[in-house]
Amino acid sequence: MMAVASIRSVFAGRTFAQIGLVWLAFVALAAIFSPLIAPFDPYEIDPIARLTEPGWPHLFGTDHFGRDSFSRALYGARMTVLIGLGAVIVALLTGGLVGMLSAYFTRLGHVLMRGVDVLMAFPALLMALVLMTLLERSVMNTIIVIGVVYATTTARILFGMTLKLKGEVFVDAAVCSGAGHASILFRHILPNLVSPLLVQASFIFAFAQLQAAALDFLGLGLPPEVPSWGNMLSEERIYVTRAPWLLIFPGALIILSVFSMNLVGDAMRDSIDPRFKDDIAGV
Amino acid sequence: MSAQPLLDVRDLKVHFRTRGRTVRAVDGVSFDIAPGEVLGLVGESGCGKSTVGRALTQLERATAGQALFEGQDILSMSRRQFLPLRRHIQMIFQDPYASLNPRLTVAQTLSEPLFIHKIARSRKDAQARIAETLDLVGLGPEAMTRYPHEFSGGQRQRIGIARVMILEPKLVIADEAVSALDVSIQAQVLNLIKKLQRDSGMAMLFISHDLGVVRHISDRVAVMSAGKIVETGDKSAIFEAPQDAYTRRLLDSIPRIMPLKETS
Amino acid sequence: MALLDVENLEISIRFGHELLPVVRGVSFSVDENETLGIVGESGCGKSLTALAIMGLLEGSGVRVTGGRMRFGGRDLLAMSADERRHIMGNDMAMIFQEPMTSLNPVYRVGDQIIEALQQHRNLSRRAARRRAIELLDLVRIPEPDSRVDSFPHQLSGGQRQRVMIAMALSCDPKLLIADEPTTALDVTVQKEVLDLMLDLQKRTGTAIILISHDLGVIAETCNSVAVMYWGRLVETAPTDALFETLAHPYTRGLLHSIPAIDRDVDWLDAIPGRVPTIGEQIAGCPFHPRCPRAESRCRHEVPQPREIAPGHLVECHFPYGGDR
Amino acid sequence: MTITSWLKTATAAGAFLAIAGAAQAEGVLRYATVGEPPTLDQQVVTSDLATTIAQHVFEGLYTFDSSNSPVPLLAAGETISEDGKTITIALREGVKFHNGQDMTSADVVASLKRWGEFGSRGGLLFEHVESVEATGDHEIRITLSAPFGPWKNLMAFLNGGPAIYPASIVEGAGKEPLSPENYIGTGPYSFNAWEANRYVELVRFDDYVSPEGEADGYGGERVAEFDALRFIPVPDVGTRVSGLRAGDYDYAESIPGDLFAELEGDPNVNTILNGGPLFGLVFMNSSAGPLAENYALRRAIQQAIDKVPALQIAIGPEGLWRSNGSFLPEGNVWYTEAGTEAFSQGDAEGARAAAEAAGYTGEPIKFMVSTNYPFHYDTAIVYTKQLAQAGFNIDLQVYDWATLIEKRSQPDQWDMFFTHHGFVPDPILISVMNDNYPGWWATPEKAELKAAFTASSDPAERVDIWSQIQELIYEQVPTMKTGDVYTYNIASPELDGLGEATLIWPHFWNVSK
Amino acid sequence: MLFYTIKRLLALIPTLLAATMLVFLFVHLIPGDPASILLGDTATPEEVAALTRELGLDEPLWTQYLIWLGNVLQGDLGTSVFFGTPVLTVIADGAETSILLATMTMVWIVLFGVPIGIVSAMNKGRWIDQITSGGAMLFASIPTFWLGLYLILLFAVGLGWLPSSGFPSLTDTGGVTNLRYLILPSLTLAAPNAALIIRLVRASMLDVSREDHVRTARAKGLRPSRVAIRHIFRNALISVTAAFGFTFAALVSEAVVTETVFSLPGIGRLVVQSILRRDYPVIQGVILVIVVLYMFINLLVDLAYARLDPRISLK
Repeated sequence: MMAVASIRSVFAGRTFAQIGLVWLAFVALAAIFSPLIAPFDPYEIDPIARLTEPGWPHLFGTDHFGRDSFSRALYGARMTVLIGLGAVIVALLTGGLVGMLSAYFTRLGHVLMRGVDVLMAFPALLMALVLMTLLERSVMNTIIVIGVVYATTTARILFGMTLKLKGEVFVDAAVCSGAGHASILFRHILPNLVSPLLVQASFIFAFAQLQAAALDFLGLGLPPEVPSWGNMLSEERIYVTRAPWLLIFPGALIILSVFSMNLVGDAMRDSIDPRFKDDIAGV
Repeated sequence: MSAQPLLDVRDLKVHFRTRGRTVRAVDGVSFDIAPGEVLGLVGESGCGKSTVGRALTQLERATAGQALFEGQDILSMSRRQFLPLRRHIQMIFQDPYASLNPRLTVAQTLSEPLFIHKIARSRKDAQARIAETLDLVGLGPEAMTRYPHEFSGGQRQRIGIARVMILEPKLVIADEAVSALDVSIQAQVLNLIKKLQRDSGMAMLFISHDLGVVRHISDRVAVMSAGKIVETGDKSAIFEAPQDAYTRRLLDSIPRIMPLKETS
Repeated sequence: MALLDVENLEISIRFGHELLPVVRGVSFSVDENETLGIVGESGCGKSLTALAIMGLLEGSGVRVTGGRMRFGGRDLLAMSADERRHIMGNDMAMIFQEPMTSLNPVYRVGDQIIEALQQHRNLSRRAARRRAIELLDLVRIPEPDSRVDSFPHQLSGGQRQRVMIAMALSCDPKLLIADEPTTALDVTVQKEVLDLMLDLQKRTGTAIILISHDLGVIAETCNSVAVMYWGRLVETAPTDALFETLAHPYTRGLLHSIPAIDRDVDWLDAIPGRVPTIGEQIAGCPFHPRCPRAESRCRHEVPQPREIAPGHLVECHFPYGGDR
Repeated sequence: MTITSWLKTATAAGAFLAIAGAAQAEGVLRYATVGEPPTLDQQVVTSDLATTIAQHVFEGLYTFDSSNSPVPLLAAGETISEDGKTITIALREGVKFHNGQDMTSADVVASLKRWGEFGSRGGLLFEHVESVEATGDHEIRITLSAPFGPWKNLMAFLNGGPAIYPASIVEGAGKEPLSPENYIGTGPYSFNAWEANRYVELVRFDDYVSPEGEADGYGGERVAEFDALRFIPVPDVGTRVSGLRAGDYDYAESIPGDLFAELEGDPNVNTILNGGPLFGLVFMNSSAGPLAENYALRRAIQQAIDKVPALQIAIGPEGLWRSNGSFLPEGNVWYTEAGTEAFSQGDAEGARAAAEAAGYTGEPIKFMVSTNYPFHYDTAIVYTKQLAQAGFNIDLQVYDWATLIEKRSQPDQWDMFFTHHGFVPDPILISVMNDNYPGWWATPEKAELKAAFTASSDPAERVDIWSQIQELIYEQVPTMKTGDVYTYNIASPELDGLGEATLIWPHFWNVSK
Repeated sequence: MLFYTIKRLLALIPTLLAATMLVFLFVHLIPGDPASILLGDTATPEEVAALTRELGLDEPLWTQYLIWLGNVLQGDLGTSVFFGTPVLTVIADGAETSILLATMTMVWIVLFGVPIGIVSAMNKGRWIDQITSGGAMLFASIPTFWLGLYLILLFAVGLGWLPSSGFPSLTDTGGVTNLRYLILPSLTLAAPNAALIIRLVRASMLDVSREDHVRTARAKGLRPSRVAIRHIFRNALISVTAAFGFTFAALVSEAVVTETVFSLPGIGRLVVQSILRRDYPVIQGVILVIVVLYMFINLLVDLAYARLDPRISLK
C-alpha cells in the first residue's frame, strides 16, 4: 500500500516519466513473453527472405540472414532487461558493499577506496574493452564487465552516502542502545539508502544499455548471434542505406528505453532525500 | 549527596586531529554526579560540552582521563566491554527529527534496546513494555506502528525519551534535549524529563546552552568555556552569586523580561 | 502616516492545487525610530510576513493573496518588479537568521557590500570601497581595512552578522527587517549584535521590524510587540503594556513556558497540546484547543481584534485583564 | 532571423566548407584500406593489404599478366637447361632503385637468398634450390636439385614473394621485417611516409624505368600518374562507403556484397570486381580431437552442408559468388572437377547416418570463427545450423581474429576453424598444401602426391596431379572449401584507367584522376 | 598552492603504480600473442617461438613488468610490436587528433551546455526548460555510434557540407581548414556530454538558488539576471567544475567509439586497433598515458575547485 502510494507520488504530474514507465513496462512484458509473442524464431535463417522491407508478416523487416527483426527485437528486450538488471546487481553488490564497508570501517576504507580510486582512473569503456578481450564474449561476461565498470562509481557514491548517514544522530542513538556493527549497517543505514540506490540503479540500468551497445559496436560485447538491440545495430550497420529499417528500429528501441529509464530515474531522484541528490550523477 | 558518586570524571581530554592540527575540544574536565542528581553542563557553542557527553557514551574516544561509573573506568573499555554498561548510561539527543531512524516504526525503535540487552524475552513481553513506556512519556499505544515522520517535534522527542527510559538507566545524558523545540513544547518536555527523573531516581547530565533551562532542571551546574570547566557549584550559587567572570558575563547577556507583574 | 502600513495581509502557500492561507488578516504599522517585535513559535508565519514586506516571496510558491502594504505612502503590491527592486536594499533592507549561509561564500565581504552600494548609489568602486570600510567600522568590526578583503568563512558568526548589518545599512534604509538575527548566535554575541542594532537605530532613525521567537530578545529591544499564532496576530501592544497585561492567553502561556533565569520554579506552566499544522481546520478561535479560558463561544466564533487599551489590540473573546 | 535567411546562411556556410574540402591536392590518390598492413616487406609478409600497397614500391623478377601467366618484370628473360635444373635469368639493365643505385645481379642474388631462407613462401622454392649466383652484372643462375615446376609462379607472386631489394639492405637481414626507412625498391612509386594510424604515403618515383610492352595485367608498361598515393586505414566498412560517396576517398576496398546493387546504381560510385576470387576454408584438426584421423566423420560433416544458402547470406547477390568446388576458378588452367561431387550435398539425413557409421556419438565439435570478417561469421552461423540439423553437436566459438590465430596453433583448442584464402596462381601456394599450417594435414598420400606435383615441370602433368590432390582433399577433408567469393572495390568515377576488374590486388600505375 | 600541488602529485605515485600494475596484468592476460599475428598465416610454431623470444615475451610476467616499468620511468614506453616504432611516437601521432577532438568537443560542451543550462534553470518548469532538459536527456540516451552514423549520412553523404571521416594533420595540405574534418566527430562526442553539463548546470543552479545567500543578493535589489549569473551560476560553477574530471573520462570512453566511426587517427581508435592486434606495448602505453592524464586533469579540477571556492584552503 505504502509503496504504491509513494510510486504514485513520485510520478504525479510527470507526464513524460509516466510515459517512460509505461514504455519500460512494455519492454518488461516483451522480455517475459517474447517466446509467446514473437511471430518467428529469432534465430531462423532464411536466405530467400533476406533484407525484406517492413510489412506483413515481418513487421520490422528482415536482416541479412533473413531473420525476422521484430522477433529479434522482442528477444532483444530480454537482453536489455538482463544486462540492465545484471549490471545493476553486480554493481550494487560489489561496489555497494565496498562503498558501505569502506565508509563504515574507516581503516578498511582507506585501503579499499584507494583501490577504487585506481580503478576510477580507467575510463569506463576502456576498462570494459580490455576486460572483454580478456574474457570471452558471452552474456554473462558482458554483464559482469559492465557491472564492474559501474561498481567503482557505485562504491564512491555509497561511500559518500554511508559517510553522511554514519554521522546521523539516529546512528549515534543506535550505538547508545548497544547496536552492533551489522545491525547498524544493515538495519539502520541500509534501509535509508534504498531509495537513492534505486535511483542509482535506474541510471546504471540506462547507461549499461549504451555501454553494451558500444561494446557490441566494437565487436567486443555480447556474442554476435545473441539477439540484442546493440547487436542488431552493430551487425546490420552497413545496411544503413540499403535497408534503413535495420538501424532505425533497434536504434529507436535503445533510445526510447534509455530515455525512459533516465526519465524514471530523474523523477525518482527528485523525490529522494535531498542530501543524497548530489551523490548520484545520472544524466 | 552520597559519598560514592555514580559517575566520577577525572581530567577528561578529547582532542581531534584534523588536517594536521590538534583541536582540544575537551581539555581536562573533571566533575562528578551522585546517584539521582542532575548536573547541568552549560556553555556556549563550541565550548566542548557536547563532546563530554559523547565521550561518556563512547561515541567519541577520549584522549586521556578517566570516567568511573560505579567505580569502573568506562573510557578505557572496549566497545564490547562497554556494551553491558550502555543499558545504564543512556543519551537523549538534541534533534528529535534526526535521532529517530525514519525507516523504523516506533515499536521497532523501542524494541531494539530491549532485545540487545535481553530485557524482553518475547515479542509480547516487549510489546507490553513499549506500551507502558509510551504511556509514561504521554503517548498512546497506537503510536507503536507509526513512523517518526507522522509525529510532531514534541512527540518525537517523547519517543526519544521513551527509548532511553525503557532501559531504566542509572545515568541519562541529555544533550541539548529541548533546544530544538518551540517554547511551548519545550516546557512540556522539560516537565516530563523532570518528572521522569524524579520518579525513577536516575542521575542526569543535562547539557545545554540555555541558562534558564539549566537552572530549571539542575541540582548543580558546571559552566564550561573553551574545553574547560570554569565554575561548578550548586545552582543557586552559580545563578545568584557567580564567582567566575565568564559566568557573570554569560548571565549578564541574557535578555530579561523586566516588567513582569501578574494580573488575573 | 506610518512608514509601513500593513493591512489585512493574507499570504497563502500552494499545496498541490490548493492555496492554503498561512498568514491571515495581519495588520500592523511601523514608524521611524520605532522597533516592532514580531514574536511567535515556528511556523506561525512571522518570517513569511517579513519576506512579503521585503518582496522576496516571488518564485517560492508562496504569495500574497490579500490585504495591502503601504511603504512611505506607496502601495507595495501595486508596484512593478523594477520599482520594487529599487526599494529593496535601498529604502528597505533585511538581515537574516543564518549569518553562516547568508553571505555568498565565494566573494569577499567587502565586494558584497560594494555590490549593494553600487546597485543603488552611483559610486565609483573606490568610493564604494571606502564606504564599505566605514560601514564595517560602524558595525564595530576590528581592523576594517583588512577585514574588507576577508571571505565570509574567515569571519566568526557574530562578525558575519555584523557584515550583514553593514550591508543592510549601506544605503541608509528607512526600514530594516531583521528576521531572527541572533537566533544562531551565542548569548554573549547576541547581546552585542542587538546593542549594535539599537545603537545604530538611535543614530539613523531607521525603523526596525525584529522577528524572533525569543520573548526576552523582543522585550529588551522593541518599542512594541506583535504576537503571532498560527498565521494570525493575536496580540499587539507597546512592549510595556503587553508584558504588563499579557492579555491573550497564548501570550501569557508563552511567557510562563520559559524557564526563568532568576527564579526557581518547580514546574513550568506549559501550554498543553501542540501548534496546529498549516492545513488543519480549526473552527472558532485557533487557540481554543489549548486555551485554559476557552468556552463554547471560542469554539464557534473567530475572535476579532479588539483594542483593550490605547494601541493594545487582542484577538480574544476572553482576554486577561479584559471585561469578561 | 527568419527560417529562410537562416537556411541561406547555413547553406552558404556549408558551401564554403565544401569548397574548402575540394582544395585537397589533385594529384593524390586516397585509398581507404581495411586497416594497416603489418609491414611492407613483401618477402616476409603475406597480408594482401601489404601487397596492394607494396607492389607500387617493390617489384619481383616476374609478375602475372591478365591470364595469370608469369611474365618478366625485372627479368629480361630466362633460359632453362635441358635437364630443367639450371635456370639462367637475364635482368633488365638501367633499372634504378629509389636510392638512386642501379639494380644489378648482386642485389637480386642477395634478395633471393634472404627470401629463400626467411621469406614466407621462399622455402617452397628453395627446398629445391642448390645455389643462386651472379653470372654477370645483369645475369643470375639458379641451380635446382631437381626440376621444380612452379618456380616461375612462385617468383611472380609478390605476396610473400621475392621482391628485389638493394643488396646493402637485404644482406644480413633476417626474418624480422625491414623497417620503413629501408623500403627501397624499384617500383613506379617510392615509399614516403608511414604515419601510424593515419596513412601510408607513396610518391611518384621520377627515375622509374618501366618494362616495355602494352600493359596487361601486372605486366607491361607502368606509368605513375599521381604525385602520391595515400593508403588511409578506414576499418569501419560503413565509413569507407560513406567516405567514398562523400568524396573523401577515391578508392575503397572490401565492400560487402549486399551493397553491390545499390552502389552500382549510384552514378557517383564505380564498382570494380576482383578477378581472382577468394574462398572460405573450414579447416579440420588432423592432429587432435574427434576429427583427427576420422576421415569418415569429416566426410559426414561435408555431406551435411549445402554451401549455397551460406553464400547467399554471407555474400548476397548471385553474381558475386559461385558455388564452386574446384580450388581454382573456372577458366583457370588449374580448374578441375575432381572430387567436387562431394562439395555441396546438403544431405542432412545421409550425413547423420554416415556420422553414426563413423562412430560419432554426439560429442561436441569445437568450431572457431572470428567476427573480424563478417562473411566468416555469417557462413559459420549457417553451417552450424545445417550441422545441427544433421545431428552434430557444434560448439561455435566466436573470437576476434587475434585470439583465433593464437588458439588455432594449439591442437587441443579446436576441431574446426574458419578462414579464407586469396586467389593464388599456383595451387602449391594454397595453405592446405603446407604441412605446418594449423590443421597439420600431412598424410602419406598427400606427401606422395605433393612430391610428384613439385617435381614435374610439365604443365599438363601438373594439372593432372593437382586434380588428384583435390580429390584427396575431398576424401580426407583436411579443409572444406565454401565457394568462390568475388569481392569488389569501389572507386570514384573520376579515376581513369582502372579497368573493369582487378586481377588480384588493385594497382594504380596507369591510373589517373 | 605550489606546495599543495607537489603534495598532490606525490600522492598520485602509489595510485599510479597500482594502475600500471593493473594495466600490465590486464593487457598480458588477454589471449592471443603478437608474434603469431605479426608473422601471419604461414608461420611455423618455431618461427613464432623465436619471435616471441626476440620480443621478450617469454620472460615471467613480473620480470616483464619490472623491465617495462624501469623503461617507463626513463621515458621509454617500449616499441610497438606492430609498427616497429617507439610507442611514444605512435601515441604522439594519435595525440594531435585526440587533443584537437577533445578541445573542440569541450568548446561545444561549454558553448551549448552552459548557456542552455542557465536558461533552463532560470525558466524552471516553463516550456523552454522542459524542452531543453528533456532534449538534453534524450541526447544523452542516444548511442554515440548511431548518432555519428546518421550525422555522416546527413552532412557528408547527403548535403556534402562536411567530410565524412578521417583527419589529415593540421600540417597537411589544407592547414587549419582541416579542422572541418573534426566538426562532425566533435559534435557527436559533445552531444551526450553537453547534455550532461546542461542538466548539471541546471541542477546546481537550482540547488544554489535555494541557498540563503541568494536571498541576500535579491534583497539588495539586484536584477534577476545579475543574481542568476553573478550569484547563482558563479557558485554552481563549483560543482560543475567537479564534473569536468568526470566528463573527461566519459570523453575518452566515447572517443574510442567516435574515432572508430569516423576513422580518426586518434588515440581512441589506436587502443581498439592495438587490442585487436595485441600490440601490448601500445595498449599499455596508451592506457598509461590516459590514466596519467586523467589523474592530472583531476588534479587540475581540484586546483580549479580551490580557486573557485575560497572555503577550500590549500595550505
